[in-house]
Amino acid sequence: MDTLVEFKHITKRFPGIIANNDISLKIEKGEIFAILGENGAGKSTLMSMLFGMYLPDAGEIHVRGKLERISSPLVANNLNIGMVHQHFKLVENQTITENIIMGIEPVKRKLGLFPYVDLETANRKVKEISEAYHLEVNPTDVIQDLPVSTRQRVEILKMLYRNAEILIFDEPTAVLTPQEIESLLHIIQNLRDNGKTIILITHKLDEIKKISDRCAVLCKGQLVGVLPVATTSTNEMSALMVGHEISDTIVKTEYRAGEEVLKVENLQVISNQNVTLVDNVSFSVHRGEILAIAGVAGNGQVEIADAIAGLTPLAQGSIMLGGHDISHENVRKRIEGGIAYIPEDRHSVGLILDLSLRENLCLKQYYQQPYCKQNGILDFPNMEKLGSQLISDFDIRCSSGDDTIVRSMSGGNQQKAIIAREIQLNAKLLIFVQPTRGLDVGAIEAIHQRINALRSEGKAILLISLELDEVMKLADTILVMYNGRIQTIRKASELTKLQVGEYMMGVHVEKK
Amino acid sequence: MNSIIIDGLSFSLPLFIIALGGIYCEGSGVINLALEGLLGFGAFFGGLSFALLSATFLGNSPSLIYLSLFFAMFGGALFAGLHGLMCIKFKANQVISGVVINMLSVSLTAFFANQINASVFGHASNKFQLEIFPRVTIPFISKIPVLGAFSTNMYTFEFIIVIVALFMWYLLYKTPAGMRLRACGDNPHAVAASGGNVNKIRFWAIIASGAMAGLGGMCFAYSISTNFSPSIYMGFGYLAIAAYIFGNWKIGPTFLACILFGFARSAGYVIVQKLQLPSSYSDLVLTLPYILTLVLLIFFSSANKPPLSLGEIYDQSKR
Amino acid sequence: MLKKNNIGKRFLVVCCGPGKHQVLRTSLFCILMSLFAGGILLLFLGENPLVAYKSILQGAGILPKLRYAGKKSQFTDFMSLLNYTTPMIFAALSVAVALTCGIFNICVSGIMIFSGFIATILIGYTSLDPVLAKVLVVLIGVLCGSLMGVLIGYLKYRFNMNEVVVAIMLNYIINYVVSFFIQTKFIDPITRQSVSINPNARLTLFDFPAFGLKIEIALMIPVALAAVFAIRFLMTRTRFGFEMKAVGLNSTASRYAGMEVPKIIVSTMILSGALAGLAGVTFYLGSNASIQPRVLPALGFDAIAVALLGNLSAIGSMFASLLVVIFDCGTTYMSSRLGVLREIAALITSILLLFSAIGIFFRSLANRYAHEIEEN
Amino acid sequence: AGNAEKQGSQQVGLNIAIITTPSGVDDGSFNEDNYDGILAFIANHPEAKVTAIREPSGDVAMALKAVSDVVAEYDVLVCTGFQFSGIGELAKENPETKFILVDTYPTDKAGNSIELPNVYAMQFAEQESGFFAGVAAALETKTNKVAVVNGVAYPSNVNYQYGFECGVIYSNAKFGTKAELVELASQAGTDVTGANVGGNYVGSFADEASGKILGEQLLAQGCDIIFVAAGASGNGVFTAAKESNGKLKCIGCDVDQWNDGVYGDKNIILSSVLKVMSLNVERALNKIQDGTFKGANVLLRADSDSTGIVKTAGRQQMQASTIEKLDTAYSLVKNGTLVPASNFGGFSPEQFIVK
Ligand SMILES: Nc1ncnc2c1ncn2[C@@H]1O[C@H](COP(=O)(O)OP(=O)(O)OP(=O)(O)O)[C@@H](O)[C@H]1O
Ligand SMILES: Nc1ncnc2c1ncn2[C@@H]1O[C@H](COP(=O)(O)OP(=O)(O)OP(=O)(O)O)[C@@H](O)[C@H]1O
Ligand SMILES: [Mg+2]
Ligand SMILES: [Mg+2]
Repeated sequence: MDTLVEFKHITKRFPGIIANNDISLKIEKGEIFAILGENGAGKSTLMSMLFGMYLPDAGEIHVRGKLERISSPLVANNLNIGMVHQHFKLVENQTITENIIMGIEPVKRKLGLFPYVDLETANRKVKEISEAYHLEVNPTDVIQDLPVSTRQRVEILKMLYRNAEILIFDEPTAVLTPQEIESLLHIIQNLRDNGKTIILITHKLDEIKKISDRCAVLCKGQLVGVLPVATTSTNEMSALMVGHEISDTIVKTEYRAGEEVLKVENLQVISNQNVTLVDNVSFSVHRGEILAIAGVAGNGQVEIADAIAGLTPLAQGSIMLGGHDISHENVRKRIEGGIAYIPEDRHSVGLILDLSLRENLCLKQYYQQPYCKQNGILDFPNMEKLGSQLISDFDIRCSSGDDTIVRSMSGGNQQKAIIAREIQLNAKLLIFVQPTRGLDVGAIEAIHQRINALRSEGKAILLISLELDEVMKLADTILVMYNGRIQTIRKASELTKLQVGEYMMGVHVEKK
Repeated sequence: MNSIIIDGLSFSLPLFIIALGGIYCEGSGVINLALEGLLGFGAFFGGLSFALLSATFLGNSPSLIYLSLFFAMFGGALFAGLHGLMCIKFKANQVISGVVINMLSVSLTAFFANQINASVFGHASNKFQLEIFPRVTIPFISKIPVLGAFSTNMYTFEFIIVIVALFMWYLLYKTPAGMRLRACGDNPHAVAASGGNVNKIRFWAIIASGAMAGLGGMCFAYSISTNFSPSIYMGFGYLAIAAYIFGNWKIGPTFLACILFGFARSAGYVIVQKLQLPSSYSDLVLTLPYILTLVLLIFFSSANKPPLSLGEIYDQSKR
Repeated sequence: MLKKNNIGKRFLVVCCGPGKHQVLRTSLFCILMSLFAGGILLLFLGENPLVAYKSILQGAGILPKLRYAGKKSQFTDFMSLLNYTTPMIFAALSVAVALTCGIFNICVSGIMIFSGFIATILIGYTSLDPVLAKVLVVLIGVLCGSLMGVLIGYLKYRFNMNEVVVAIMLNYIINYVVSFFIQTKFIDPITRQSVSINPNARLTLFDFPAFGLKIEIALMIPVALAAVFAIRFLMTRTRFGFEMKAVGLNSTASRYAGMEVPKIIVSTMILSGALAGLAGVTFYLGSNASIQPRVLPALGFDAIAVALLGNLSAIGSMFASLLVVIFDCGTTYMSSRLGVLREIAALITSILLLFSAIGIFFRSLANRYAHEIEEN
Repeated sequence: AGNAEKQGSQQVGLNIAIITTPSGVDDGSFNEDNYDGILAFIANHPEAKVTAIREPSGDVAMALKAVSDVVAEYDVLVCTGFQFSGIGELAKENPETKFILVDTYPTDKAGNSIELPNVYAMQFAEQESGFFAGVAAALETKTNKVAVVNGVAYPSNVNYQYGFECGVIYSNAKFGTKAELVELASQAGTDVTGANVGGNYVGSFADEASGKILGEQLLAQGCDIIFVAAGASGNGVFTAAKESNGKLKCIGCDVDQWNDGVYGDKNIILSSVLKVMSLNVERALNKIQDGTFKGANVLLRADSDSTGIVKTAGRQQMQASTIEKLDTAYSLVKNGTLVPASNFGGFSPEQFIVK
């Protein structure tokens, strides 16, 4: 096989950090090459340079044996390099087709004079490609109406439409269901078999194991090794990645249902556009119980969480917390009543990115003793105390202590900060939505341990996750949502992973 | 009734083209509070070119009038370049930049008008005298009642504005450039990832907005006072901002908003005339379009959706 | 490559680079740069910039003039400077407070006229006891301003009305309506403005005789200074200040954290409005004593730029107010002494704001150079 | 412009400043006329010099501040405009400085008019100028409909309006013209005493857009000559006239407004009525120069050639017969036979007696 892409001594610095340090790598034509590493190890940065989003500070990138200066995504396009970004780069108020064709719009001329974008042809072509690769989408849908998984598909289609030969996937599976992941992996293999070269960034070792040929491990900006996947175990990989071995099991005490903490009855949520998002949902969570809500993204799970936390008004139904009706209380009352909430979107909901870490850690308590005196004046020493305590207790890594501006922290550490804040509220009920999204194995493990410990302490936990593994590993009770309705609610021990996946796809409709 | 339509249109259309400039700029994600300054600078530049050219070789040819519109667009675009430089190159806060541009425009045009009049024409003055703008009545259509008023005694610039506006509409909604421009206002990172140069697109959007504001400003200068003077800064730029926010950053509704302003204004004058209120009530009449807007906004605002990334400074490395 | 402009870079790093008081140093740097640019402009016009700047300072009472009119001295000029600074401080604080919470208040001018007018007709034409009258004027200013603030805040959160548009509309409406009442009821045919108010109600002791001079004593300057420190305290040290900042940066997250965003927005607008109201009464019943119909005070718009020049901080706003008002007050004298157009001063002020708007750029540039220099 | 060093003795020449607000000495109008007076004086006394100072806000308090900022620097301050009425107190404190006040009389702290030994304050009998405009309009109209447009019903504007109306009445009675005054009820003015004075008032001196609409409305009523005394709002009327295709002509006021009326190779200015400020400013400066200056508040009339109408060929487009008749009227006004109505003259235009 011949080398398609070669990184030679690539170094990239960001203010205060070396994201990539002297990395040399060869990627062969026609392989699936995985890149593995902790959060912030430098994976995205390395690939962004191949795609022309940044220029390296030092080193060279050779493509097809030729030294290239990839100064913009346009150059990368011309080199037939495509990338699916970790954070979707989609225009919300345009259609799928418009997003896909951006930059290479097919143009026709009216009256032989006025050029215009030929959307008809484009729509047809998008439809064709989406069918060919089993990534069904409706080309004229507007992005803002689409669930996350469809958006992911659009991102992939964008690359396929461009006919790229070198395909970079940056954490493409983070938001997909097992079935979708399965089919995506299948597609990736197909692409490889059709002669494309694939670079896959993921935190999920089993995915790597399943499809990739070789795998590079990055650690703190440095390349620690390139391994043939077939002959390396996942344990070896993760050990290399974090520097020590990680156990994949948790010690779970036996489930003994305590008293009822949360009781949701006949909950109905209706969106601004008058769409029923959550329909007639009832369940309850007890002390020492982890109730997991599984479901494909966009089936009403998040709205349930928002409704419980008071961020979305109820159309119907009631929510009882510890036997007390909180259906119409405001957010703060509910927090004080004992609800902690780790929201799905840490950037725009969970954190105020431009405030300091300390202020974010106090975000839900700043107004109370001892952080605020009776007369409304903040007590900074006490806030600092809380900040530094949480930073050390939860091992939050930040460059300048509790003064760090949260925006500059990595996603994993941002997530830790939220979890630290919510746990320290000492609430009766904790709602976790996608607590490990986009985190590396080490971080995920730590969070799982935390959740388990909270359960042992007798907290009631509502876990909403798209990661079926996570649901299976942690849940005592599993509730599957489909189309805003409860598909099933059962003891975890009575369900297999496969069954849950099927419920999520709406396959079984349980008769009541 | 006819006079409401005739006067209303001659006010609405320049306002509309200025607002359209705002839509271009804000559609690409850059806040534009500078419209007032841009229209003033455009009118200054147009007035200056008119004065210089008529004093030298062109004499009183009518083509000069149209040429001055072109220069006004150029002047507006030029000054908008400063806004672009501030917002894009220097990553200044866009609101601040707009406010500063407005202040700068007022002091710069006053200063230069004085200096140039004194040194070139030997007569210090802060004005440039213009010609009256030609008006036409379309022969047959104008006979039809009500509808006819829309084609009676119109300034020819009204046609120019309509043509420019149609072209700009086509550019924004039909061409690749327009699509990318709108995408920049929504998610600039998406544009960058597909190989577009966000800063360049935004810069040209700002330039275009300056040109349109300049055109509108010049039309006001012609139709209201037939000269350029500091009284061009009457707040019409702010009114245009209100119009496109009212129009939800969309061209069609913004057009209706401008028509509403213009007609409410001219209807006000007719109403006092009919009611025979004394002139001191003209102050109250002038509030009519603004009150009407406020009231209408109460009903229409809940659907208001500015471009998603409006006001965000584009930084490639920010995620 | 680094070697070549090393000195320039080092200079920039010293001026705006990381370290103590970076923001302040950058502001000073921008001020110097704009004075420099203005100096070049003056040189082009054949004037000595140093003389021009000196005469501005003389006109504003910072430096002594060559000679003084009867009953005037540098001291009276300085007191007059303070008198004109007072409303500017209030107005700049009003803008800064609102913007901290993410609201762009360009209605300051309108609120100023409104409160000034109401105070004028309710108190200005009575012959109440001076102390009582002044206190009432201040209270009315605060009250009227807060009312307008509530209106804007309410329209914003209840109907999602864009505050910029609302403010533009309100500016026009207030301006015309007040003008209507002045023209029909309160006009002074000689000055063509509203009839001058009774000195009892005036917040400035005008032509106050002392030391053989006639001094303008701005009674509100202590209040303005107190307001600066109170606002600073409020914004940096209190619960409400924290909430304002949080809502301004991310209202979704603030709601999630249990803050009542509408309440905070309306409260902020009450505060901002009250400050604008104070600016109105100190302007129309302080430094001035009557209202010009159909004219929105330019001060309300200048305040936006001033607040931004002061980095939206209270203390910054205070110094920025002083700086801009010095330029304002010194212009006539400069124009008289040098015989240059007064537009020059306005131009220099605009350049100053231009530079301060890109202060953030200088700062990040300096940060980058600092890194480069460190690494080499 | 030079450095304004205050001169110790008069031999070196007067150091003069002109303070204007809000437009400058090159406004082609009111302020410029005053400035021209100063320049004429300097032409005869080259050792004297003048500095022009502008106060842009137009607010009375700011105007006063501008004067007090520079009062110590000059021998003579020429203050043009009603905004400067408040300088009384300041003038008292600076008895060495001479003030020439145009269009207003000084007031004391309480706002009452006062006379001061170092202030020469002039106002003009606007009704006389208005009268000439009325006569000219009545003689020149072809549609027999004429109108006057004013800014706000302040005394000076009402004087112009009343004078104009008297002129029309006079011409109809004496010269057999049939001119009719057009007044839009919706634009009637309310004067400072609250009385309805009729006329056509824009409601502002700075609203060109409204001025234009008013002009168009009057045109629609059939007017072919409008006397415009409305400040910048008047520009709007001029625009309406320019766009009327020669149907509408205007009579300017205060100064010769011929230049404002140019469009293409035509002009809409029929003529302009004058307040002769330049001449009076020059006269006052001459008195200061030769030491005969005395402070006073004066009302200037035709008897000192301080009011009038432009008759210079090439600056107006009246018929020769009109000019002849105007000369007759002028001499009657000058010798006091004809006294046009004015705002506070004790009688209204209806009560005007044609002698
Ligand atoms: N735009 C940026 N500005 C400053 N520093 C950055 C930027 N992008 C990345 N970095 C730094 O580079 C390092 C590598 O970041 P990168 O995004 O490549 O990590 P990653 O391996 O993709 O992590 P993750 O698994 O979380 O996606 C980070 O630790 C961060 O400190
Ligand atoms: N604007 C920024 N300035 C400085 N560093 C940044 C910036 N944005 C990101 N980084 C750095 O990038 C690194 C990776 O961040 P990134 O957001 O990719 O994390 P993540 O784990 O992928 O989280 P998420 O999935 O939520 O994005 C972090 O170490 C952070 O320091
Ligand atoms: Mg990454
Ligand atoms: Mg990540």
